[in-house]
Amino acid sequence: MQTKDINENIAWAKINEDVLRSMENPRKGYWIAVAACIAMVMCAVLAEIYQYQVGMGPSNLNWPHMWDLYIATFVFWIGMSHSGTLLSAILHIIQADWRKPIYRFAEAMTTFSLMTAGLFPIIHLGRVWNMYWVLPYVSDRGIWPNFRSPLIWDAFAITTYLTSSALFLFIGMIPDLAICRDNARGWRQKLYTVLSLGWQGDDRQWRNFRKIYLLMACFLIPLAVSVHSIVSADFAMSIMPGWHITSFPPYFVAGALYSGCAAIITLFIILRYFFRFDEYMTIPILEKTCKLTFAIAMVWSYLTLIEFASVWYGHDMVAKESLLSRFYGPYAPFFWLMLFCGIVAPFALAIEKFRRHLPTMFVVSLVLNLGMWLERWMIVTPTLATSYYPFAFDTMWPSMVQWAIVFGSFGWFGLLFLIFVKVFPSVSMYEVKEMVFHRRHYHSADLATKFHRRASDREEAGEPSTEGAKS
Amino acid sequence: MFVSNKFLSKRRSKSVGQGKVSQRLAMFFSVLAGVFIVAAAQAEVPNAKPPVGTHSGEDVPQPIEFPHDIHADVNGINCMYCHTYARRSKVAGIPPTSKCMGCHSVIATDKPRIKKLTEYWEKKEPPQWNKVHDVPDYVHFTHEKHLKRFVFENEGMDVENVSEVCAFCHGDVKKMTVAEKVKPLNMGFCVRCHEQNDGPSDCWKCHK
Amino acid sequence: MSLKNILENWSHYRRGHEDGGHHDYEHMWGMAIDLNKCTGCNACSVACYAENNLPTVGKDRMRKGQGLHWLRMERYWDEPEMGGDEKEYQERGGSFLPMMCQHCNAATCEPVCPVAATYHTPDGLNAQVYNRCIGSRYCSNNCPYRLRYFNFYSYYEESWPEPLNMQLNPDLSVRDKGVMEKCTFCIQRIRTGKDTAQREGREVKDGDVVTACAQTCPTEAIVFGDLLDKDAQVTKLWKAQEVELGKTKQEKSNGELRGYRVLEGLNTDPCVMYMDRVREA
Amino acid sequence: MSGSDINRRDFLKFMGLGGVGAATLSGCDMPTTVTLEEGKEKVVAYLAPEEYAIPGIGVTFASTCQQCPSGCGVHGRVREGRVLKLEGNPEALNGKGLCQMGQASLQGHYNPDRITQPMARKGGALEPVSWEEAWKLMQEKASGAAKGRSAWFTGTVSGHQSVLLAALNKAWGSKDHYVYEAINNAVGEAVNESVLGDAAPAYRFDRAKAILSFGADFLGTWVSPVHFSREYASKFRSGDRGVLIQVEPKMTLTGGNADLWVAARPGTEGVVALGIANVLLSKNQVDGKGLPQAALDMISQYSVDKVTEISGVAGDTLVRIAKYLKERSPSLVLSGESAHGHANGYQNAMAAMMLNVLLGNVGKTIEASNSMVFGELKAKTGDSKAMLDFASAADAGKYDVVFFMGANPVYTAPAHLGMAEKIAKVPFKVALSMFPDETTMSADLVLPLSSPYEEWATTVSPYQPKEAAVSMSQPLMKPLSAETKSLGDILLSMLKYQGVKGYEGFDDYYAYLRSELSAMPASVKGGKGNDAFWSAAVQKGFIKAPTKSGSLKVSLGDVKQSGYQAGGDYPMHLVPSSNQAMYDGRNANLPWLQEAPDQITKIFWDSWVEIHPKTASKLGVKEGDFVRVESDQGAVEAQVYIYKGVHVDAVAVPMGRGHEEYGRYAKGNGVNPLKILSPAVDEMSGELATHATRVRISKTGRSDELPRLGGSEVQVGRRLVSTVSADVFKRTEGA
Repeated sequence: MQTKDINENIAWAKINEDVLRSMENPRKGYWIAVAACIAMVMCAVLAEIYQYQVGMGPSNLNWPHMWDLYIATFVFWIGMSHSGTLLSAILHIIQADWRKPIYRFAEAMTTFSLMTAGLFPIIHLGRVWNMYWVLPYVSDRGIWPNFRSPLIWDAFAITTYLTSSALFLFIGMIPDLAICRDNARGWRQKLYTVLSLGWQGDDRQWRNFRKIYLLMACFLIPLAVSVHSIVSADFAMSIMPGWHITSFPPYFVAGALYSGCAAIITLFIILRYFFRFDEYMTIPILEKTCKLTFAIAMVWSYLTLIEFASVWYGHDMVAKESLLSRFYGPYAPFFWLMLFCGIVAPFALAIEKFRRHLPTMFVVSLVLNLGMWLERWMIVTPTLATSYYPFAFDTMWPSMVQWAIVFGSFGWFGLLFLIFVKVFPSVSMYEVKEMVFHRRHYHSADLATKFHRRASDREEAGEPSTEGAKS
Repeated sequence: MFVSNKFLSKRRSKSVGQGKVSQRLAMFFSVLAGVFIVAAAQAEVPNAKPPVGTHSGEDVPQPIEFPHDIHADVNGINCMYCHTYARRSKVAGIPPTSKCMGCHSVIATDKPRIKKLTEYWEKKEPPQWNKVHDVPDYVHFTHEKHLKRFVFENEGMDVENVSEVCAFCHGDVKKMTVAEKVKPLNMGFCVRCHEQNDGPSDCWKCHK
Repeated sequence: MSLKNILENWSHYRRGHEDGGHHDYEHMWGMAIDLNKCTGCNACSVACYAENNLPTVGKDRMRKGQGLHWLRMERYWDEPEMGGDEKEYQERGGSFLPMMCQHCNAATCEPVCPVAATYHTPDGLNAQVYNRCIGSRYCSNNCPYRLRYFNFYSYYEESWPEPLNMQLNPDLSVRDKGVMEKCTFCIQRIRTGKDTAQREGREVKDGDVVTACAQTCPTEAIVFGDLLDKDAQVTKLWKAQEVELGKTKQEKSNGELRGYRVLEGLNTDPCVMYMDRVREA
Repeated sequence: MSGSDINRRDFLKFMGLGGVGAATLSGCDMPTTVTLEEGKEKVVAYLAPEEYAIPGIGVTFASTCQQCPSGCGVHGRVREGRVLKLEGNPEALNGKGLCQMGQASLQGHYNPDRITQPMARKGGALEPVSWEEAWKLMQEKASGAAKGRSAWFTGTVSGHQSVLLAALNKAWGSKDHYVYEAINNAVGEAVNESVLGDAAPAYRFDRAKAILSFGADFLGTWVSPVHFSREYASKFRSGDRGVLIQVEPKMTLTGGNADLWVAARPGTEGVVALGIANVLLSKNQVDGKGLPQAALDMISQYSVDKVTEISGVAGDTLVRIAKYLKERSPSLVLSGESAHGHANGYQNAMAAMMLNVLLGNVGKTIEASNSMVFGELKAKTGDSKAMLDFASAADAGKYDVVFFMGANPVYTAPAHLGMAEKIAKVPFKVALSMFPDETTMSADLVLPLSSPYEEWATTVSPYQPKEAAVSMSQPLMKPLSAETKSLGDILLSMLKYQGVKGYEGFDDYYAYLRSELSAMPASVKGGKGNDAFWSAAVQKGFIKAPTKSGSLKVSLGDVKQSGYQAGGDYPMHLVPSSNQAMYDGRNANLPWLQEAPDQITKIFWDSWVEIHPKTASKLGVKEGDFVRVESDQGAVEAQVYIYKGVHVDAVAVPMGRGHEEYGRYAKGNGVNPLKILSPAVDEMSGELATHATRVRISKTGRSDELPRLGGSEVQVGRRLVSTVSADVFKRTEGA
């Protein structure tokens, strides 16, 4: 049974080789995957074109269900985006170095899920062609967006988060891009030459690189938190029962990290399988991720129950009604399914046997994500179904148009990701080397594990951080 | 604009601060529209800052080449003599054919354009003019109110040169034969003028 | 203009309705609806269709909940009869409730609109500017009365086949797909009324402006007017019922007075007062 | 008086649909002129200035609503030659108010399915013809008709049109003018006539302190709803508030507003009345000396228990009603279609009237009506007997020519009458009509009528108890289609064709009307000159006419009730209910009314079957299920609406939908319950017994979401509509 995070005897050349190999001559499977994704995207595109021409009607949205899957899925994707930040920024700062082999694709995930999420608020607009009106640009008419509206805050938050996370991803890749540059031919070489910004790997560069990277990490963490808090404000700022809940910001953030980690597990397994990254994305690392996920899952579950409790013991009868309607109303089956996926399923992660079994983990991670998506849907829709005004009580089921667009969004995400893994190194070579170096430097596994705890008790150990190691 | 001056300022007349800002913005916008400064022509209208902005309208063909210049300029006929509804209604109105015939049954009857007109009159059908100054249908412009503000309730203003006020939005029609559009007539154009002559800034004044 | 307001009057603006929404309004249009007189005949609703260019959307879309009816006549059954088997029949008849935009002074729809297409006018009206609306539908989600309706299709395409379209009211625009719309208290009539008054060089007086629903109501259950006009009938009614703007709970000298505002506990501060339905026993 | 035609059309393009086009563009955001088109639209001036008309400013003209027989006065807002909106005429009987049918009548005027030119049947199908051809046909077929072999079949007609019509009939030597209204008060009128000697007495809602109504939907469809609503609200409901008790098998709009709604087994209303009388006499010490002995004997037979057993109305309810009636004097007892539409309908009405006599309401809340002096202008009110008679006459081949106008018997007649076939037996059928309804489409010659807002006419409302008025109709705008003619004009031309003396002088109906008004006595003119009088009449919208005050006798006929029979294998009663939207089906082509939810059930665009929860659970149906309502005459299928506003033994299906013709909006949505009525008539008056049909209900298995507006039917604890007791109301606001 494998206990080491990584085999410290890997030759560095091999690391380069393995990673670079993953970027070359795609196999048939890859093209099939690409084709599938494109097909999915086309579904969405067709649906959107239809909706664009006819109006919002075909999506089955109605009075009072003015929002539905679009917004739910939007929140879902925003949530997804928190994984990367978590792994690369938070874990970076607390120096959990097992993150090194897997943070790259997690960051990519962040960027791409944001790019996906950003589409939904636009798609759900009744008059898409006027969407730029939400931007505060100097108009001839001298009118401005309404800065009190959470939707405007969204617009700002998301754009900021997208830019900075993309930047973070890029900066973190520079040393690897340099490696690629040195090994690539043809257009790739040109590309990497431009992107690696003349990286030579000398001390000065490394020092600045570290600084910047650390700064970005510190900047990104509060940003990530604020973004999802703001998204939660879309609901928390309204007066609708079931939306107007104080604990929403932390609740949403927790949910975000949760779904993000689950997604990481999924992609971890996929990449490991297809790119044969067995030596980098090792079972112990997967286990650690799973433990982390489990912890977050428990936090989320706690907050979920808190939400119920606070409504239940509160005095707002209407809020109680809408809560009960979630448990017993027309959407109850999905709600219960959500509770199962979100609260019960993660316990699979607590069992080592499962954690080490890839297929199980794959399935579980998908279940968790389903749960998270359902959670968003169960926040948006039941509230609209029953709120203050009895005459407007109604049940609505989304039409194929909505499903198609939601479905397509996954294709879009997949497509971006597929392109990424072929163009950029999906495992950070230089950081893996650091990791390997560090393991090699202290020959025993338990020492290695000791170092993991060094973040907390550096002084008495008195060792220099391995983070600064030269590659 | 989701809040209007009246909604906010305690007094109907605007506070100093607002005045400053509005001037600053006015300047800012005149810089925006700095390329074309044609405002000089309308100096005669008291207590009014004419709107700035130009537009090169393509010339619209009309069934009869109506010479505004001859009527308004050479013969100095007041605009409101023909566009008689302007002071009473939202639309200025095109003179009924009978009004044209009122004069032209005797004046210049030999001219080709008048002949054409007479044909229409005898066929008992009015000519179909093409609309030159058009705004979208969710914009509800009222001639009446603007004439009130700039002409009838504007002391020092002489009704004789009402054409100067018309010129704010219709350009110097006196100098044209068939009217053509020389002002943008878009929202920016309107808003700037409302800013400077403190007209209402409530959206529902114009959009319903 | 908006930026100026944001810069200069932000605090004032934020204080919004704390003082009951009483900025110096020129008017404060409001209604008083007597549910004792209202028979639920639905004339008001149809009059509204006629006045405000409301499209008819047909059976299927209406059933889907994609219809538009700025003024909807609601009918409720008394709860005990509905719930258990206490009584065999609806012995006390139904409760009818004409529901149009309440023009809240602390409207929940206003702050959430991303492009400020809905805002409060100097007349105390809750305005919806069609050509500014981008259709995010947030306002409708945030309206506790669910009184905002959305153009899910380009309804005008089928609604007014020649020559039905000749009936369209030229004083307000025909809405296209993707915009939110709602009761405007017949803004075009308000405009006309004010213009006429101005033309005749006088103040707007009670009765100059009557909304389509109020005018057509056979039982005169709906009374419309300016709440700032001391001798307007509507003001008198509000006074008589001891209902005031800017309260979340009306404290009354006589608890038996009938006046109330729907869901006023939410501090939306609506401008429409209802008066209890009356039943013998 | 209306704007020029071109101007109107153009203006529309300019403001109406033009608006739509622009609305799709991205606002006026573009700094240049993207949204502002130059030379795309036409402006057309008037040829000569129009009096009154200033472009952009509306003018109102008075006219008369013809959407239902009550004939309310309206003001039409006209702008750029288009009539845009109707309001009630404040000076008329109906006041400023107008019901939804009146509001929607504009859509009748602008209806896309209107008949725009004459049509004649050529080889089976109706084909457009010119008026010349039409007149030629008339000459061949009609004017040649032998004496007495022609007839008119119309809805309610009044004013000078009916004068001309009478003259025309006379010229043809035919006495047969069938006036038919599917929704009528004929039985009630018969009883009034026989008891009070006044068919339409004045009902004083304003004086009544208690109203007991046996299915008279006076807020919805009964006689003159808008007028009644007005009195109901202004007097009856305010101040010293009266109590309204509604006894009926299915909740009507009036029932929905009742303080006490009582579901009686259909047809037993009379029994209930007797029961109440019984209680009044025995418990409440009302002395019955007003009543003949026969009646007293009959009453004494109906003890509370017996009544309960027959009618299913609980004993204490009867007592309660009696108590109200005794305490709240004067009271007013009414009876309407659900009580009249039975074999014993006349007795039911009589029993109700008996209560009025017993309670001494006659002279208090039921007063003698003043009748207008111009007898010939009075409204000829319709009944359904006319249709039955006509059917048999037509069947017997009595006519060569029949003119149809303002009535649609082919649609409203029960299937068992076989109306279509019988009409087919008439060699030449002429339909004067605005719309391609069933009857019109079965005619041989169709003459297009102009809409009430395009023509000159005078109307006399059937119900104007105190002061009488002749209501004017004037064109609010130019006819939409030049081919349509007003009824008056057609009649006039026909008279000329017949060479009837005295009509040559008038070149159109307008001229005729003017001369008629000029001919009115000076008293009416109030000293005005002819022109002044005319313009005053047109301006006001009506002419006050002097009246002769009438008087009431009270001679109560015998009040007897036949026992109640349970219907064997058709256990349920069918209630073909009328509502204010569809009325008798004439409004089914108005989209606004199709989309306006029914006042009680909130269902739109379709028919439904109202069932009581108990019945539903017995049948095992739930809301939205399709059920089959089957009588011995046929069956209809519609979706179920379950509520406690219908009697356990009854199902209610609204009439007015289920058209086979009548334009795009009416055609093919809903079902027509009138088709499955059993052949039964009221024994005394011979009226069609519309509510006497027995049916059985069966599931079809199909089910669908009910086209119904609104979610929850209760307020779920919110204070949306809160209710206070009348005592509180009287304490706070009582007079």
